[in-house]
Amino acid sequence: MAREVRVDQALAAEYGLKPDEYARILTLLGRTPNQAELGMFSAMWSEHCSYKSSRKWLRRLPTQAPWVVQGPGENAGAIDIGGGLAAVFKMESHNHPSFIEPYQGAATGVGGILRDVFTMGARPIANLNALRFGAPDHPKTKHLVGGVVAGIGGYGNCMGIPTVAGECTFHPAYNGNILVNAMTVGLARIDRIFRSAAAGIGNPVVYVGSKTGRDGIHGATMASAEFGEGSEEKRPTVQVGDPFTEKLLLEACLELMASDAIVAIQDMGAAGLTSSSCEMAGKGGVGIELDLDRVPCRETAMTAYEIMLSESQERMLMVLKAGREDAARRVFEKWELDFAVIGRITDSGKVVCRKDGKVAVDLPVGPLADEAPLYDRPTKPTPKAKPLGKLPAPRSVGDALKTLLACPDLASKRWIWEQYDHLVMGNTVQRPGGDAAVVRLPGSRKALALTTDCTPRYCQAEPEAGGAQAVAECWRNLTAVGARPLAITDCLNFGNPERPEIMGQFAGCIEGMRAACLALDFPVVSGNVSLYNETSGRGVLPTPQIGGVGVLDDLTFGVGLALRQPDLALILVGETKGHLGQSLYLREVLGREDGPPPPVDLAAERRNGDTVRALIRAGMVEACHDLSDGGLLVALAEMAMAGGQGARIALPKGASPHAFLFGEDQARYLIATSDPVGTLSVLRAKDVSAQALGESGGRTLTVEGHCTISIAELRALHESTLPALMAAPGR
Amino acid sequence: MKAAVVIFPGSNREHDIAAALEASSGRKPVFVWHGEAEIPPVDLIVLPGGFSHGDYLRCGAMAAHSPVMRAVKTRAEQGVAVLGVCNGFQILTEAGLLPGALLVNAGRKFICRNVNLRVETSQSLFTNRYERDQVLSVPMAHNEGNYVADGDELDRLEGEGLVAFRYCRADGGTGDNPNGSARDIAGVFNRSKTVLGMMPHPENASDPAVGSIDGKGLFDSLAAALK
Amino acid sequence: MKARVRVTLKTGVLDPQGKAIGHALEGMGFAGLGEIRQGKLIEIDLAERDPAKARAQVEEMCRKLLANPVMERYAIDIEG
Amino acid sequence: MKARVRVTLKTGVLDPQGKAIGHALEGMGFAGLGEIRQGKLIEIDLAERDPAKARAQVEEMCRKLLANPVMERYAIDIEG
Ligand SMILES: Nc1ncnc2c1ncn2[C@@H]1O[C@H](COP(=O)(O)OP(=O)(O)O)[C@@H](O)[C@H]1O
Ligand SMILES: [Mg+2]
Repeated sequence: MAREVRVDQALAAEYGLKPDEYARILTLLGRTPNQAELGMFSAMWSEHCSYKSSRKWLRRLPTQAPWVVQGPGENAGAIDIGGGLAAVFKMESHNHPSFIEPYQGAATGVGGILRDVFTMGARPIANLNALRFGAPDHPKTKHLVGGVVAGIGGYGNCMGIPTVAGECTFHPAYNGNILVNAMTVGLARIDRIFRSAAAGIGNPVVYVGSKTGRDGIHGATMASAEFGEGSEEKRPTVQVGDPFTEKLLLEACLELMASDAIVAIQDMGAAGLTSSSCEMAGKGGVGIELDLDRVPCRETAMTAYEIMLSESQERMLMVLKAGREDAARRVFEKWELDFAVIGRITDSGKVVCRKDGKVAVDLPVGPLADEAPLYDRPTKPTPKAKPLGKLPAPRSVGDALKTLLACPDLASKRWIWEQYDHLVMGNTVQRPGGDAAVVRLPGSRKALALTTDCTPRYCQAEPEAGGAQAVAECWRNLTAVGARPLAITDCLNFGNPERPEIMGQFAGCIEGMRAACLALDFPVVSGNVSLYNETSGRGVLPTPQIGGVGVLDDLTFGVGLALRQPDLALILVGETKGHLGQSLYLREVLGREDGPPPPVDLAAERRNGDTVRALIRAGMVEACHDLSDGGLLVALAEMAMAGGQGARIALPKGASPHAFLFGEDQARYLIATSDPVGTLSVLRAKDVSAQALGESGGRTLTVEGHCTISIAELRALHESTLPALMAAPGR
Repeated sequence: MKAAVVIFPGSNREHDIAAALEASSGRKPVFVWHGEAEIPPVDLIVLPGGFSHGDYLRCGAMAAHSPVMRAVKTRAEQGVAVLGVCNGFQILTEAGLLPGALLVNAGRKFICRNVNLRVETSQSLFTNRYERDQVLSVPMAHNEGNYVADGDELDRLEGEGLVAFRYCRADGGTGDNPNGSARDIAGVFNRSKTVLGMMPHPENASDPAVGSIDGKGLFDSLAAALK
Repeated sequence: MKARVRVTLKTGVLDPQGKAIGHALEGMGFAGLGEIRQGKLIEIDLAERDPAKARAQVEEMCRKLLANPVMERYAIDIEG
Repeated sequence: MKARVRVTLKTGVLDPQGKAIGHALEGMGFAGLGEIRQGKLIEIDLAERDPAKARAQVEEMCRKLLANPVMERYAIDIEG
């Protein structure tokens, strides 16, 4: 029998509870909790589980549309994609664990998000990942990139789920706190979606999956605290992922879900058995009773506290219909997984756990699940960015282009995606490297388009514009492949919310996202908040990562960005003012990171995108690329490199080359068409500004009067940056 | 052609290959669980790609001891065609049905990309729809595809014409070996050329809507040879 | 000199490989098996002739690269 | 009893992992390094009390599963 641990304010503080929060627990209970109970409160009331700082703001996000089947609040969101099917998806962060142990941290991040999706009854069909690392030359970066990428690949590849898209950029603000956000998209029949509200007094509560060990105890609390200088020394037990067991768990769960045995199901993610049991009971308005002696354990003499707070991976909690235990057990035993009836649903409104025959936990569900403190944290708006003023034109447009294509943010991410099996399942129509991945729905002509986007430097400069831009770029990327954008998930990565500047960034980004979601009919159906992304008081760039899903009704009408034929007309869609504030040109060529981000005109975004999509649908577009980081010339170079066809363009009269070629004005696309007259007339009829710039063809990229560079040279530059970074000596 | 696809715990390309088999032969293959001791009467047994038993210890090592593998061996001895792709190839070498072994890629990384394969012979159940020296673009997706065998064994394989595919450049020349494989070997036959193991995935290059159809010839060959 | 480094997972850290090996061995009929853990073995040829110095050098390699202190520990054998 | 199995690549079989470790160590400034090879270490708890029998049992495990004779060899240590 473990010795009693003394519970007091000091222990509460160690578990991450503030003095007033601890006082509130004492009042709620009318007694001092024991260690397990305190641990459960601290986990459930952690930022990670309770969203106590963000909830007020999250309510501002639009979550509705006729096609939304399940909005935020369940393990993942779901949208109707026609034919009785739903796309089920969510994004989640695993930032802190990945910094401590990049391979396992990233791997278990993928494992966690996969469970969130298949818990809903959906078979995962694609993974995405959004990565933010510190400066490429920071001593830790190479090790972190290598480990994170291998970990994401290691898990997804073994599971047999293709990893089809993502993002990866570098900035010193992430030196001490990288971001690893993973997204999974699954498919379910709309009438077979599973949810997590427990119901049915007396129904059995069943534990399946891997055994429980002492791994990651109090991970949810760790995820809710900022790093200090010493945190690398603290080193909590690392969770190790076992994708093989998860693959079996996936198949077993889907097999059982084909019957009607399951009442409710919830994966054991952050805060393990505590959050899964309390949330299921809380949502169902029922009580739950658990016998911890029946929990399959990997280690001996685990205490109630350890069992309830363990974050061992690859586990699920289910409520079954009474009498279905044996049928369910047979399924899990076939897949060689642990299966144990560990409790039942009660009408007590309490969570009661027994250990060694004694009551070890006796807490009311309500306060744990729903009465976490809510904070209305002070916000301080980000001061308006000063205008840039006049900028020098580059000495050589060609050199500027080369610098940009080789800079780590724009360099090819092939080194990353080739480590991901992006083809397994046999439905990957557009592979990584385009604006959005396109994944066919099995046995049909339909496909989903998938992308993740965010431009943190814009969010830093002007949170509202940055939040709107992230959503708009995501929508644009889906549009660029010909898809109808339907909905998004998000992962909001910010610094310490107790600092008003950070809450100001948070609130600003949310308001921007809200405006864009409303203007583009692009609701948020799921998401995740990751706060305290700070090291020693320096926050990361505000990074509201957006993951978008769109539908392509017929594959025949999809396009990619590759220029594959000569003599196509190149048409720039959208208005070009030459905005260079916060641009990559400014940062990489002029060494400055200032000015306002490009303004986001949501009406233009909508109009331009809807028109481009209609042109694609009408078969008038051979290739299409959205314009974002790096501007027009970078986009054109990407199209040329992808298809192996060169191009020649001329600047409009009077345009200043750097602003026109490298400005990052929004709501723009570059399209290649064999029918320029028809295309321009459609665009004009829709009031979309557009101009013909030149044609495709040849082996070089030419800007008349400025530069001619061979595609081979551009490719070599673009492809070598990441491999060179990763081959550099050192760890 | 009747085919059976064996599923091990951790297999994950069984549906990919089933679709390719069906597209070429017009018949859905049957799936057989690794714990079965018997395989129904079929013309072809397929061990698909994936991570059987998590690829733990060594890829394919644990699967090679599955009950079903005794039946696979018996059938192979009787001359039934056996195809192992990727993890299936690894399992076949571990089970002793094919010579050699597959080590971690020389670059120590998982690689997923299209590779060029040179068809070394059109004289087989598996390759009769290809021309000799034809170059195919087919995806690979593996971490352990670096084929090793001792020198004598390699000489024997080459001497007896048992190398099925080699990695090559787009023009068919040597010089593009993605994983360090001995003598650029991407696939080998057993002595009677009734068993083929290969690392790349022809099943992911068999559908015009998704990538190339360069891999379809393999399934067409089988469908033609096994009526 | 030759150094042999054994890198093993700390107790409590999940070892999926070891678990799977145990499973497979049981399936093959081996009985009486307790826990099985898989680790790494790294063999290093060193120019250093002094055992104490060799050990110190390998210690440093372990700390800096060979073992991941978050989840692994190591043991060093030095041989003639 | 406890058995410790060391599985190593045969001489002549290229060891990319070992090479990469050597590379990394050199990059970190370690000098005087010869060949570095990486192998596997498998630790097995056995119910068997008789060292000779334990060894025979583990031998069989190695032959049947733990090592692949095409590319690997193994060594067994039995401990109290
Ligand atoms: N971590 C990653 N994993 C998979 N694909 C990635 C990753 N990072 C970037 N990519 C791919 O590289 C391409 C370029 O990425 P990015 O520049 O972010 O595109 P965009 O600006 O169109 O959003 C995209 O196809 C993207 O999916
Ligand atoms: Mg894009």
